[in-house]
Amino acid sequence: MSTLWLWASDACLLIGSFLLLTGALGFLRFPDFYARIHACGVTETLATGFVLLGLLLRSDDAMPQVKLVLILLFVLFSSPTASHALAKAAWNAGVRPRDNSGKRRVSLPHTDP
Amino acid sequence: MLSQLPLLPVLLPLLGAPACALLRRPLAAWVFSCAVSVLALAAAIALLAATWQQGVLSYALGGWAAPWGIEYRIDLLNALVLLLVSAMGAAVLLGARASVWREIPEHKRTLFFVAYLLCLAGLLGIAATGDAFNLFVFLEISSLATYALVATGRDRRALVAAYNYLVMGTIGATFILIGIGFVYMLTGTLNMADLAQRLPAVGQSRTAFAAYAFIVVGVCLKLALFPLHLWLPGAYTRAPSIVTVFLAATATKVALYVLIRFSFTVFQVEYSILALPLETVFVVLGVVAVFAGSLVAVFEPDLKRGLAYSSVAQVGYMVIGVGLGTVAGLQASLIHLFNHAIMKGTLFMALAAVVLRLGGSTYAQMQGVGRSMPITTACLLLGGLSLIGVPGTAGFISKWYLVTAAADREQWLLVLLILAGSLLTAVYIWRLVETAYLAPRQSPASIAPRALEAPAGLLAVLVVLALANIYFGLDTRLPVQTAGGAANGLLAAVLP
Amino acid sequence: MLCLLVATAIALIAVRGLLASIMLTSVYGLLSASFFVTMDAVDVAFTEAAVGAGVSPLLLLLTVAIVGRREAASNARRLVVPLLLVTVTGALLIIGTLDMPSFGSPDAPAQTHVAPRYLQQSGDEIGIPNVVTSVLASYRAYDTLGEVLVIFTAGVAVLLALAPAGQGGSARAEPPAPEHLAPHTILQVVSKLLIPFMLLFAFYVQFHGEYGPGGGFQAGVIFASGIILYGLLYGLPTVCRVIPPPVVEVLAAVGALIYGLTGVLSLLAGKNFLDYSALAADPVTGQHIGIIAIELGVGIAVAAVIITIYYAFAGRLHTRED
Amino acid sequence: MDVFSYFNYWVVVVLMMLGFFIVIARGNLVKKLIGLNIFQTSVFILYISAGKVMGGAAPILADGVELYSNPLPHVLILTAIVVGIATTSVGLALVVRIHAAYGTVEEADILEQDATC
Amino acid sequence: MLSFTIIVILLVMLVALARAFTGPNVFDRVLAANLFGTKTVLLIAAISYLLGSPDYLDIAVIYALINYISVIGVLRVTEIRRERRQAGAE
Repeated sequence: MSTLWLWASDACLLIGSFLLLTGALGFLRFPDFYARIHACGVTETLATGFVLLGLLLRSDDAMPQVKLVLILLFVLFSSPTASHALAKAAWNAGVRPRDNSGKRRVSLPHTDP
Repeated sequence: MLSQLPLLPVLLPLLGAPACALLRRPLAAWVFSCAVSVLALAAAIALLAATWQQGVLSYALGGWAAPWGIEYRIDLLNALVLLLVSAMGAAVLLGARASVWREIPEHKRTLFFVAYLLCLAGLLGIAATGDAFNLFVFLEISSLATYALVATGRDRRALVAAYNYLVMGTIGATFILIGIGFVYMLTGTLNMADLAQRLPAVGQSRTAFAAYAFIVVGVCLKLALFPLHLWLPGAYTRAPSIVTVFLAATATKVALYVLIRFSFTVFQVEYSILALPLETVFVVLGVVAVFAGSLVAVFEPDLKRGLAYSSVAQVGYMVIGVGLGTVAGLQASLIHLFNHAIMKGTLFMALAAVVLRLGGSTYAQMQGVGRSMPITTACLLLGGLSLIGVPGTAGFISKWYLVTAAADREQWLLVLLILAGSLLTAVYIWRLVETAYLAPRQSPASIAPRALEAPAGLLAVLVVLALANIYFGLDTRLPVQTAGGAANGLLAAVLP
Repeated sequence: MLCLLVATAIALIAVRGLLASIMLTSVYGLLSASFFVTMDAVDVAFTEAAVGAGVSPLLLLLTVAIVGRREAASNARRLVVPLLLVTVTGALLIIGTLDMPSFGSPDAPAQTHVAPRYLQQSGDEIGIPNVVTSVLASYRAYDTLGEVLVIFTAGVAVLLALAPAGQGGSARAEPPAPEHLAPHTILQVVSKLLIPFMLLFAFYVQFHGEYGPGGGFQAGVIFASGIILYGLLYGLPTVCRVIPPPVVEVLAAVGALIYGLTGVLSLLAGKNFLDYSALAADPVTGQHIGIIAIELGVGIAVAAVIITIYYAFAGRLHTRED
Repeated sequence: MDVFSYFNYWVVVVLMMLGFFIVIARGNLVKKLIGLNIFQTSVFILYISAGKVMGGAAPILADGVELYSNPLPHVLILTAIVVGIATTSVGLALVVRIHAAYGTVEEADILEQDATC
Repeated sequence: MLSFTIIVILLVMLVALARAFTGPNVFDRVLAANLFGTKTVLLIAAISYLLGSPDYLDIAVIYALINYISVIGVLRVTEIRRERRQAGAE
């Protein structure tokens, strides 16, 4: 494995870690559910991609690479789908976005604590 | 085939269960399970004979020698418990048909027999294995099957009883698992014989102490020793009659076997009895169990529930025997184990007949039952007398040996307490006599006038069981000699 | 990692409401599985991931869907006795740990007595690289037979408890009122893409167990999970049409029997029960055949039982409202 | 090192007791089973910790690796996990039945109903 | 770099746990559990490289599968409950 690959891998991991951290920050601090799902959904897919890519660049066997690609594909498929389903379910259950002051902007048909 | 003998009593019901699940017709399932359990009984009898002739039999499962593979190790004690469990399992099953058809809805009957076979296989597996972890696995098979069987009771309280039993039983099993884990960390082996060799070197460590404590507490939960008995009355009362017969005759007995096996074979007597105050603990708990159980039984309005509490009391007697820590005490304990299985089998079997005909087992419902169901009531009474320990019955033999063992250790107070316990038993059995024969029949019209006697299949088994009470009260060779041999075998290594 | 576990457990005590508890249970399963990975217990991590984070939260969810997710406030009076009990037990455990061989030491008895033989000789005696599989499927094969029967018992027990009347003991649910499935197009499409992949992966795990982590049990769980996913999205009646409940129930028994009969076969060949070396002229080949056969039995039994349990619960979910 | 060597076990003990506490202190039947789950899983962690060898590799034979972790606890725990899920599923089935029969899954409510009838 | 990534992932897991605990509603918890799951996938993958044994990647695959299934499971179950409640109300 050449140093160049290792550097590239490190860079990918670094970017991935950064994205993970920002995502977590958003997940922790954003005011309502939809903002939070946005924070994780977007960063998660990208960060996962970068971290897995970083790992991919580190390996030199075929089998782990194949598995990593599989995981990557799977995450690329399932993660947005799950986010979509979640947001939709939340909307159907009557969770509504809030404005900046944290108040509910849309009146609720019925609440689901 | 002879070399495979140690395996057969367990293997037959173990593989019979999934095969039985393939049968769709309940009747076929019943016939099949009867055949399987009778074959298992035959194997167990042959095994006991072989153990008498050849001493300890060892069987390496998978062909791997002992500490690496799992071993079945059959000595007299194992063979005795195997015989007892398979005999009761077969007997109960043979007499089960009418009662099961009455109490279990049709679509559940096949599964009921599958669960019964699994439970039987689990109990036999516990009694046969020489591997600590394998014991845990079979314990779980039998426990899970038991929870399911208890939950098939018609009353909704059966569900709650089964749930409570499940939670307590699982805590017990997990405690045993923790104990086995500790022992494994200390010695690196799971085979009981190997453990017995390697434990003395580390026997004084605190880890070994904790391991033993956890195993004892876990087993006592299964055994329903006094403060840990809370699951038993509910489970016995609410379970279908047949399940109660089977559990009362086998489950606690196997738990007692496990207690004895771990105390005397694995952890060795000097560690379990002499070095620790466990002797006192067992004896005291046993005595408390005898009195608490009997007292509740005296005031209980439902005979089935009363007998369940009486089981708590009888477990107390057995544990006293263990706590004495002598060959005689252990022998008494094992004899009582054997005899109590027979008497409780008789009593609950008779109650199954009563419930079948009268729909319940409260004293109020049973008024005048002696006239409408004479044979059943006679058997019930015989079991009761045996429970008290009247001379000529099996119960007398076990009480006699227990009292002698206590007298040997010169524990006169204990002797007195044991006798007083019998007196309490006499009180609730007298109550039964009063209800069955002396009380006027409550309302003759409400009970069907004729043909109240239990169906022939059930009655035949019941009579055989009741006669067994008398037979083993007169001809005591089988239980006494086997128990004596087993007790000697357990203690020979450690007592001078 | 361990501290995270403790945090989760404490959160579990503090949190009220069953759904939240289940989420935390799932997290707990994932965490303990990650911990198993760092402890080199790859196979265990595999199983714990599939069971602790997958199947058992799913079953809990189904139950909660039936019984509701409210949880009453616990009574303060009732806390004293449990606290006491827990403290005593915990103290006993701590005492127990004091004389233990220290963590990770290669000289501990557990590492020096029985285990070395597995590591040193299983390569020659069994001939497969994954020692966990050799021990599981050959040295301690009888335990594994017990394990299969435990799960079979669980299937029987669940059916015995939940089987609706009048259907010959099987968990068949009558088709419920048409479900409102329309809004799930995206999920259905994506899942349809993923499910075949999952089932394929289950087969990979089944047959790769000799070389890497995996084996019959894990494969069975994954396979069943795939079916459950299908059932969740397309409704119980659909999945029951694809895989009828009576067939699954028969398969559960057949799986257990395959295992048992493999043992009986070696018994008939004159060796001890489950001694696979009787199955072929060359003992090592015999071991191979035996292990493949029993792993197949395990896989079938486990998958069938888990699907059966799912059917039983889901059937309740749909039929209770009458 | 000496403190650390037991730290692992102690954490496991704490976990076990947390699970055990949930089992006996909570009145909700489902929550009890969750506690039981935690309790059992913690015991699994105890076993697995016991099998760890510092510097060892996963017990999958490979060339050039000398030190492996102990495979035996892994096998035992695989079995125990199965036992755990089996118990959980049976328990849950009972809970479902109890809910159908009593309309509640709180221990206190059930006791009350049984006392009155 | 690998260990740095692992530490970051553990940190994120902690955040997710905090969110799972505080809620406030079911969906936040589901989201947290989902996040937790995907982070576990990455964690296992990273650990497998740190320890140099690519066998562990199988476990990561399982996690990805299970995680997806459990999210769908939670959603369907909450939905079924709601449908039934509505059906009961009508």
